[in-house]
Amino acid sequence: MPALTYREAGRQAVIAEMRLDQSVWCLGEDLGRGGVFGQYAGLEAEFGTDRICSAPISEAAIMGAAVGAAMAGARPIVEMRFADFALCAVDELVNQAAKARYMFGGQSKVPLTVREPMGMWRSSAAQHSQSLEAWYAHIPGLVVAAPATAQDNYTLLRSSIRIDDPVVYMEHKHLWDFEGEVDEGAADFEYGPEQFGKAHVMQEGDACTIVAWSAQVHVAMEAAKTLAADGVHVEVINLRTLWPWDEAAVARSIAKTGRLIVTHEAVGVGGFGGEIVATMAEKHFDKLQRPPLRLTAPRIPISYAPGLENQVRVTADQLVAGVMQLR
Amino acid sequence: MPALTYREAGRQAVIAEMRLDQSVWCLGEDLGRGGVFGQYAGLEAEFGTDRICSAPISEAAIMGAAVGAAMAGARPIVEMRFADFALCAVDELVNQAAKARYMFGGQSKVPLTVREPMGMWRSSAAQHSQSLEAWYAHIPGLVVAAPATAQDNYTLLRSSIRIDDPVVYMEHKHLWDFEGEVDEGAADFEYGPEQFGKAHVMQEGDACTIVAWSAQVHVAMEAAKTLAADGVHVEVINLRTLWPWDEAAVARSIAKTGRLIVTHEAVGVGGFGGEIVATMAEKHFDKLQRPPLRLTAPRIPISYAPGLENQVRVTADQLVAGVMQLR
Amino acid sequence: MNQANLDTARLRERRRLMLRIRAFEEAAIRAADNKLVLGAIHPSVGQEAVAAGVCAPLRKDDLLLSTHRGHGHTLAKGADARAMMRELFGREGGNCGGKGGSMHIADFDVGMLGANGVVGANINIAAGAAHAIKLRGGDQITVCIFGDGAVNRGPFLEGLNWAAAFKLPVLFVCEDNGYASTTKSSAVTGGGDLCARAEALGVPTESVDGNDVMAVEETALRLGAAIRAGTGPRFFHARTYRLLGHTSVDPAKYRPDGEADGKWADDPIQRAADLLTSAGVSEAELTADANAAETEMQAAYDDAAGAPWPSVRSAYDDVQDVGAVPAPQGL
Amino acid sequence: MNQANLDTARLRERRRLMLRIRAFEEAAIRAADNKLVLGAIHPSVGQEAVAAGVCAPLRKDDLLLSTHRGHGHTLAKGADARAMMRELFGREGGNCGGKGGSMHIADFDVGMLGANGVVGANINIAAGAAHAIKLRGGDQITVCIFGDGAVNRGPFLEGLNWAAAFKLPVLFVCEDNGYASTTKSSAVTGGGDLCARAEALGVPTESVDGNDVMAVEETALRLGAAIRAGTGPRFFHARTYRLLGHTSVDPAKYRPDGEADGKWADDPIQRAADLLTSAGVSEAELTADANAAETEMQAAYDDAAGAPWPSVRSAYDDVQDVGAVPAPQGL
Ligand SMILES: Cc1ncc(C[n+]2csc(CCOP(=O)(O)OP(=O)(O)O)c2C)c(N)n1
Ligand SMILES: Cc1ncc(C[n+]2csc(CCOP(=O)(O)OP(=O)(O)O)c2C)c(N)n1
Ligand SMILES: [Mg+2]
Ligand SMILES: [Mg+2]
Repeated sequence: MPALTYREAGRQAVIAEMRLDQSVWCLGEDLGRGGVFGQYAGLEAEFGTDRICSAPISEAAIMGAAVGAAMAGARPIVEMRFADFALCAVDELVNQAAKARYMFGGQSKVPLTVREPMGMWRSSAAQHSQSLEAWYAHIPGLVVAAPATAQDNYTLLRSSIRIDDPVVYMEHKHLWDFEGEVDEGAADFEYGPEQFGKAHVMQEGDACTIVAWSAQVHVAMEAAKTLAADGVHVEVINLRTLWPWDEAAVARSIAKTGRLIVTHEAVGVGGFGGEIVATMAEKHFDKLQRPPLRLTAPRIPISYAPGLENQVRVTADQLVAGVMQLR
Repeated sequence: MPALTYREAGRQAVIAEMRLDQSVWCLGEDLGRGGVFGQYAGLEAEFGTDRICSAPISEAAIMGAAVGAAMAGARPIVEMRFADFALCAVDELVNQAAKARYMFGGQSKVPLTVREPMGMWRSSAAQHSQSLEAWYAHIPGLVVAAPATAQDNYTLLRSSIRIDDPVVYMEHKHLWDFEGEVDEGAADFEYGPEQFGKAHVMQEGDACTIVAWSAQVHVAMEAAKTLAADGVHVEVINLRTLWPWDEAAVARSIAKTGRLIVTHEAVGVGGFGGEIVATMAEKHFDKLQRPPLRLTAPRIPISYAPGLENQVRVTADQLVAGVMQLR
Repeated sequence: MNQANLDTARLRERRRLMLRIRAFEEAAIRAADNKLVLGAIHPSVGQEAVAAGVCAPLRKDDLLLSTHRGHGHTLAKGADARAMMRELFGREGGNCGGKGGSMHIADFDVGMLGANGVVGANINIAAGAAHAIKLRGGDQITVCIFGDGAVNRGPFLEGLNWAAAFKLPVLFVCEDNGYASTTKSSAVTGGGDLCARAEALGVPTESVDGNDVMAVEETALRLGAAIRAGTGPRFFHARTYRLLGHTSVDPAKYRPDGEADGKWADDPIQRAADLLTSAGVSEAELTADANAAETEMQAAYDDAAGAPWPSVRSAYDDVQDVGAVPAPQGL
Repeated sequence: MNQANLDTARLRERRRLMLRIRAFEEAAIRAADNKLVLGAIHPSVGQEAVAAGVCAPLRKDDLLLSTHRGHGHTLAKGADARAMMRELFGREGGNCGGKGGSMHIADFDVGMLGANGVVGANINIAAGAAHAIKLRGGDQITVCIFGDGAVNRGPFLEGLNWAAAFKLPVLFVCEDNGYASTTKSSAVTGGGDLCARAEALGVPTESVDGNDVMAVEETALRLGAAIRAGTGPRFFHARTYRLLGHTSVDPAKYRPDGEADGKWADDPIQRAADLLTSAGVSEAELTADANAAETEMQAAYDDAAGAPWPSVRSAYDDVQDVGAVPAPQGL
């Protein structure tokens, strides 16, 4: 299996689906030049300017047009550049894309993949760093993915493009250059809806369950390594998708560990960690031998200066301390 | 104390603050005609068309202009008509209003009250019925209020107008005609920030704690009455505000009851109930004698037909059953 | 049949359609008064010529997007009145299974991709539908109807610019009835010339008397042909008047005294009738047409009133494929 | 001092300002290359005449809103270069305490209410700031600068319409450098005539050579006076060119070969120098001005590089009054 970057894995996923299905179509700003992070490099040359559509700065039009195109038979891949800019197109995503199928009584689906690069990227400050995955998980009609690895980005992106629902697909900006082995040869059905929503256990262990997604998975793995050196073996679950999310995998794990930490880069208050903790407390109360714990960002905006920015990061050290606290 | 409707209490709150402070200013569509729910009736006659600004259909401009005006010394009251339409102005609220003070290092505050009438109102369907309070609670910089009673609407709205932060002020459309006694004579400091964020215990009890806000408080009270007839006395907490929210009041109550139900009209997944349950599970695990329980809407859009619409309502009967389940 | 006969026949047909729209909405208003329709109803009484002139001549595979005031457009595009009435009543057999109601009326089978509860939201969606047509190489056109209030929202600029930049087959129709809810649009619309707004975005325009159904149709056909020929989007400004209130319960007291009364003289249905009378169509024929419309829509009303409610389980259908929540057990 | 002298003096002053802006940004780029500035830097090299001509003549109590490419505007409004440089370095004493960086540069003390990381977002905000002025009865004006890419976002329509509808004291300045990031704006801008867009929204316009600092200033003053007199908003289209890449790390390979080279001949600073030379200002004086700017900005660089980091605790300050979360204990 080749080692690809997270960026390249995403690029290959788009290429594969565009080759298979003429109705797949990318639209976003500066795509002709490869997109702002190079994740569309070379696509215009292969697929032409019709299918790789370089858009005006009009997030509302990009999203809205994609909704209309999806209802008229296309399968758009929308590029929002930074998840923060998608806030210029919330009506289009939440009031339109997410609800059209339902409101119209099933007359039309809205197959749409909305790529929203999210998360902190050194010194990008408050308007270019947000992680708002919890918002989208809250909205009926939407599917939400947050890939952590190159393989995730390949598999989940191919699946998302195939899924007939609007998928909010949140790549993490800090991961573009992360490398990992990618199995591109898996059978087609691997990319179908059936496989979607399954967590990956990145590391098995019995001392504590750590649930994470997106870039925070790597922080959790770092903590796990540190802890393992001390003989404490935690189980790290890469959730991969937030809606649907793999409740069974988390429940299975805490049945074993009796301890639950959920960690994410997003603000803790109203973050998706609350959903996971609450669900486990409601349905698997008896399995929890210790109070569950969220390790998440404080409810403050993200700063520009590195030292201030770091205040919203949950570090591996903090995870280690959290695990020890629950022992 | 006079009995006022929830609508009238809000109207009186605006009038009181506008009389006290020349910089308070209302902007929104159709305000000159009293607003779409009559909550601005007569204000144009008293305050003139400058201070009661009837706006074009431009939610982004309404919100954006309010942000600019707030930074330039005014205290805008923004009317969004339906909370759903505020989704046309999310950049303005979340990227601008919420972050300006922080991003600019405290050079300016953004005193802003954004009224977003929310919730189900018979057969308004998916684009006119949403309850998205959890979204705003997740955003650093924002304050979130969700009044349940006429007194709440008077006190919290006056306070919100005085607070120097952007406040998302979510009245419930179903409550406009609800009447309640309103003490308008309270001393000025009652409306200051200090009093903000305190829950009201609507009914004391020891069998179970039910936390609710907005219209769902009345459903909880109905359930409490039914239960009381059977000798089961639940404690009903009207949270009133979601950020800040009164963690201490909930903790105090579950120390007594050992049982926690959080109920809201919003979708359960990613709803604010998860935050409350998770917080109690993390910090007050030992107080919970039973698993906590959320009684909330399923993750489906809201329908037009009454029978389908009712599927997303959490009824008093369901609350009664929830309480009995935890006994 | 000579040209005059042909035009008379067509005009009579269009009047029949306008009568059907009027009768449909009058029935809907009665139903709302009788608490059989529970959601808001936005009648287009007085504006039927736009619906009839723009939408009736479209091909079935052309696409249409509409507004909260969309019954007329939907009927004119060929949707079934009974299914629509059932939708307004929230009953089984409604176009949207009772999930949408009046503000989300849609009939994808006839290319009607939906009314919209968010003012202006259909503009970008329409541009995208047209984009999909263009990508496929189809020769359909997309028609997008919106009100004069929508021109002050961002999508007006973004959607028209998008359509112009990518030369898309879309006809933007502004149904200008002078009011946005209780507000006179002119009071909050800078510049005031809506055609100038569209022209500045690179979209050629035309403005017509929107109560003259044949003028509307002639213009719509001409613009539609140009669009179908691949010359990019057009903007059609149709000047009309909303004879009733914003919703069926709005007495519209905010209008200057007498304004509406004066406008009834301009009622597009009456204007069509007057022309038909001059062309020799008898009073009896005109009355018969009106009665037929009434009868059809009263039947639709009765049908809807007697129709069953949708199965409560269906509330859980058509949310999404992946991650759909199941209906509760026992439902 | 006669008129010619006066103009020469003013031109020299404006050139000094442009030199300061250029030197500031060159220092910032060096700092970015040296990993001392970590966030993105969007240089306005080649566009300084817009900043100098529009912002320098403003009153201190006039308000200004800017974009991601806002260093020049901010300096020209009177902000302190050292505080700005510290902000770019993320250090204590930066205008925003290190919280904002280049894209959120602001100095409320001189009426500069902020750059913005969201394209076009400042347009509605500026309309609102002007609205507040009007409500108070003040005679300040608000200036809002944005790029040619911003004209395709909704706020362009919504904000200009708002300002026109309420006759607000705001000058909208489109700094048209031909590009939006890597995209040539003309490729995605319907109609193409930006003044026509503004006129259609009811905002009178003027278009000028944005590299001619005195023409810019003359126009800005004239429009500003009309606005201050209460006649409502104006739109100012300043044609210029972005001589460098979109950000300091963008080699701008997407531009046609030679395009940028040709444009250096049009460098507004050089043009000012040529005029000053013809007016008799000596080479030595011109060089001295350039050196002074360099020296000032190198000093700002050195100051910033040596400045302390902001206290980590401050990350928890200025979030909000009500519901602020405390800094962790021991921080
Ligand atoms: C974004 C948004 N803002 C406000 C509303 C509330 N609203 C519904 S219809 C309407 C007036 C629309 O006026 P216009 O576009 O002229 O259409 P008309 O009602 O005259 O047909 C308003 C303000 C809405 N539905 N969507
Ligand atoms: C809403 C939004 N979309 C996209 C971006 C990314 N972006 C930053 S600058 C820029 C180009 C802006 O072009 P223009 O307005 O012409 O200003 P210029 O950079 O030329 O000064 C883009 C697309 C953004 N910041 N905000
Ligand atoms: Mg109208
Ligand atoms: Mg530009």
